[in-house]
Amino acid sequence: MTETNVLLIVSLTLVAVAGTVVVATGEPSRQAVVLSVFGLLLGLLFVVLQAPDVALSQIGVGTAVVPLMVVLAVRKIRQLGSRR
Amino acid sequence: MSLYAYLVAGWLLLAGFFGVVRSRDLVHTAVCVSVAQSGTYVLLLGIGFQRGAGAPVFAPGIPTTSPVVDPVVQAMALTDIVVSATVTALLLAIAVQIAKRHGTVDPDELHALRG
Amino acid sequence: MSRGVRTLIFLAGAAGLGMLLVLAFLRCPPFGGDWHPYRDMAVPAALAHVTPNVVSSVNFDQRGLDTLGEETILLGSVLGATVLLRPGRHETRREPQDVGRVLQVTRLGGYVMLPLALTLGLDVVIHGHLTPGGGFQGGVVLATGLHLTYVAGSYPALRRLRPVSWYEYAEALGAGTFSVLGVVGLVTSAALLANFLPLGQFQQLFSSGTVLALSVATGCEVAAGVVVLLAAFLEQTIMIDSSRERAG
Amino acid sequence: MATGFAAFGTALPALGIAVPLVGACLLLALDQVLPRVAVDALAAVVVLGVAVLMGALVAITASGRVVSWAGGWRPAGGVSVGIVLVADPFGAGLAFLVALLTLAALLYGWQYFSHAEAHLPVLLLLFVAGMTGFALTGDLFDMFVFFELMGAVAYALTGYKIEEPESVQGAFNFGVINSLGAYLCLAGIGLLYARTGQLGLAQLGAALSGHPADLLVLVAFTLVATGWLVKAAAVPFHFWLADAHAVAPTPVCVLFSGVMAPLGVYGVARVYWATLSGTVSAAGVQRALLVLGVLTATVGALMCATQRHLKRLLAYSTIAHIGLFLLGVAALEPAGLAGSALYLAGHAGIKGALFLLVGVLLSRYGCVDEITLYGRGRGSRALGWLYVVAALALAGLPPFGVALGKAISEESLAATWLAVVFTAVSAVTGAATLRAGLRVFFAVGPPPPEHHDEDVTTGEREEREVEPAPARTPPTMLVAILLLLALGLVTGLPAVGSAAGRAAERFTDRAGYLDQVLHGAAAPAVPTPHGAAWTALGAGLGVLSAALAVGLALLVLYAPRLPRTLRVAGARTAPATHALHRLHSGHIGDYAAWLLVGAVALGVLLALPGSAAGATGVTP
Repeated sequence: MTETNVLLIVSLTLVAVAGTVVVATGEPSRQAVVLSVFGLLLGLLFVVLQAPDVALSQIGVGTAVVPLMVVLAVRKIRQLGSRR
Repeated sequence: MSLYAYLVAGWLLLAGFFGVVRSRDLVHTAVCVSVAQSGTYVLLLGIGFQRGAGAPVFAPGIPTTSPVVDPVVQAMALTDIVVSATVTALLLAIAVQIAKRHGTVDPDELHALRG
Repeated sequence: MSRGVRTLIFLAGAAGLGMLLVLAFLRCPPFGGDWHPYRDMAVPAALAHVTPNVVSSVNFDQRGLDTLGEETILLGSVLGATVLLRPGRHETRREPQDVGRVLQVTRLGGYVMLPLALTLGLDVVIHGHLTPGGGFQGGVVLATGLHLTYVAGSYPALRRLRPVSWYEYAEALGAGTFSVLGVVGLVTSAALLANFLPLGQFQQLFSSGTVLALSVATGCEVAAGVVVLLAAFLEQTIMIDSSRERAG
Repeated sequence: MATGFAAFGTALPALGIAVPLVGACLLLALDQVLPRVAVDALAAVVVLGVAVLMGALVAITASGRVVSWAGGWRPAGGVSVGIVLVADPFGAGLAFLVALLTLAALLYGWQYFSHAEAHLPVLLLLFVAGMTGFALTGDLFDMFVFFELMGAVAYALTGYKIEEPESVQGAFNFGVINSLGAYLCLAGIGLLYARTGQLGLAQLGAALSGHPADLLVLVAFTLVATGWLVKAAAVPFHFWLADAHAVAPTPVCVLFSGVMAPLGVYGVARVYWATLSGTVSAAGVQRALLVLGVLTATVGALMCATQRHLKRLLAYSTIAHIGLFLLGVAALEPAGLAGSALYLAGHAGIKGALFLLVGVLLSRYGCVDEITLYGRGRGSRALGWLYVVAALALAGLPPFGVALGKAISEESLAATWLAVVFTAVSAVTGAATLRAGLRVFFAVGPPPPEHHDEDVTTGEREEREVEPAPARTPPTMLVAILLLLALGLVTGLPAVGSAAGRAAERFTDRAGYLDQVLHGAAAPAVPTPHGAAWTALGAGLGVLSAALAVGLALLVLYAPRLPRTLRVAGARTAPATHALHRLHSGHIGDYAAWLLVGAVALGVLLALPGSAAGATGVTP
């Protein structure tokens, strides 16, 4: 029982900290990396909360697909910026 | 402890808002919107959690009478994740077009819509 | 409004909302408790329809209408993103080059992972009613797996694997199948998305009626949809030359 | 035969969602293969089909609600694991309105709207499915899902004209604010679920009843209402609306202003009556709706009066009218609700027609700026007269539906000062609309001076939606405009008024809703209430606000010829107007900050003790 508590407190804290770091990272290409880590930590929290279905989704979407889109968008915007 | 999960959820929600308010880059804004949404996943799964209960999947060998956590909030969170990913995709696509039309993605420098 | 004023307004609002939220949380049932009335109904309902993964039962059977809406959100957003990322009037397409700087190890890793990821994705899709996962999760794994070839450094190879229009058809087919299965339920059992197929034996692959069918339809739509979505972003970055685009 | 008919009836709500979805998938698969005309025709046939189905649903719901459980999970002992679709006359009527407006939008864009490789009809069909689902579902989380569906498609539609800087910025603002509102709403749904373990509106209502609302329920209602009010664009959640409505393709504007924003008001009313009436304090709800309504109506009217971008002008007038719909609901009784419903339907037709008329100008001159367009529409008198009629109808001229709805709402709020607000806001928005039309089509008054103000958006540099510019207005565009004006006229018929009255009785009958949804009880007949009809006073107030609109418009048009003292008095108000304009900065950070403040204000208004009955003369 206490073991679950420790796991819960640790994973919740990690998620809260990582979320804050994502928001505080102003530079979007670095933010994509932090976002990926945040997605992974959320996935771990969901495993602790006994939600494997949600964890699987979150890890697929939150650590791979969304950060990849962010990276691509940032790269495109950079390309546009470099010619001005 | 009993409040901690909910407080983390509320924190993420407001942190996302904070990011949107202070953002200097629309890509950053879009990502902060998704952080705000992750607060709702934590809230939902926190509400459905039960100590000592297993995942709501009855693998072979697990008796169907054993306690499981709430599957309904998990289904809601799944929908929520899809919504988050798709909204982020749309916002990023729009941000790319804004960069093309305005030559910037800094919200402080966008002046097309005033009054 | 200046940055400072904006932040002050935010802080006032956030303090207020934070307080409201805490007041509400204090009145929630205690975290981790055993009072879950919906769960107490949903679990027997899932077992009655021979679906060991209760989350899949809720998603595709008990609250299937939510998932129909969810898949439509995905369809609409993928379509919306491709519409938004279509080439502008002054933009031209250019031929992409292979990115040469990828390490051999990464490249090899990407190619080795590809079949593994595809197998895993298919497995997750078709066992969604039995084990954690389902159409959505499996679809994402499939689409991500396909993009490992991009990580492996070969965009042209990815493009050969990915004639986008086929994936658009597959996406429409998956989403259409979901809706049509829903309407068939309406015709045969007088309820939209009714579970009208044989339920089968517990823990067997072919069981749980429409849950499996809807999960596979979702998997098809999600895998194809995510591929189309990522394709739109990749096209923008790699293939579309915006240099003649005028700035606003 | 009778059972077959009943089965058909219960299938209708599901078909209203499924038919446009199947149609969209079909169109998506075929639209690269089929010729243009076939794509347009297929989309029109699907929407026409939905309109027929929803029309039938409206007819059936006149004698009671249609309840159908998706998946066949009928309730046992008052609870169920399934999702219920509940069609009552208002829900069905909104679904019907969605189909009619979409039909007009498709007709307007027939063969003309440039949508090569851009799937516009597919997006419109998905949009129809989202709005229909939101109107017909009886489940709170399902409402959220359809809310997001409407949203996702709407962001893409707003940014559709990717070549325009305004368009993409408007879409971004819309997307961020709506999503943030939706997440607050979802947090509220989560809180209600934590308390009750239910998601259906009726199940939630049953679980909550018997105890007065505590802070959890109040906060949850605040968050849910915030979500819906963001969609409705109530002040201070309204900033996105003008940005989005002014830049979306014209046919889409018809749907945005006509139904999408009003669906937010419907959401608040639905959740209140089905779930929370009798639990949360009626005085609090009334106070919140009154404050937000008056604020929304005033800010909308002031912003509308000071626009020169024609589509932005119409968008702000929509905000002003949303404020008036909220005031009608604030009476918290059937008559006010009936008034709001009629007002909403009449407004959808009239505002749609106005948007399309401006769209015709845009297609001809590539510009929607009132000052640049001065006198350029003189060649098309017929369009000019249609515009004037629509502007007067918007101001409340009988016998249009806007006037009937406005009259019924005014009479339900016994307080005189609220009737003054209604008349003033209708007159001001009508005057602004009329002023622009008289300048553009008839060159009334001296040419307005060109002046540049960086806090005002002009509409000088807009992309033509139709290439090349048509030599004359295509008949399909005219038919669409006439169809919408006819809708505005039909909603003013006395029979429609009494039907709305009965519908409102049904809508507010919470016990009946719960009994029918959860226990399959038959719906009792409802009486036709008094007050849902034309009265001499109501018609008189309508004529008054229309006359005031004409007077105000002429006053502004001939302002340079006024005596000096009057002009100085006008100039005194300029700094205040300027400050208001500066608040509408187009900055997404500002909008997000206001969203939070608005949510907190809403919560405080709901929770404060005391009654608002003194101000309204209505005792809830």
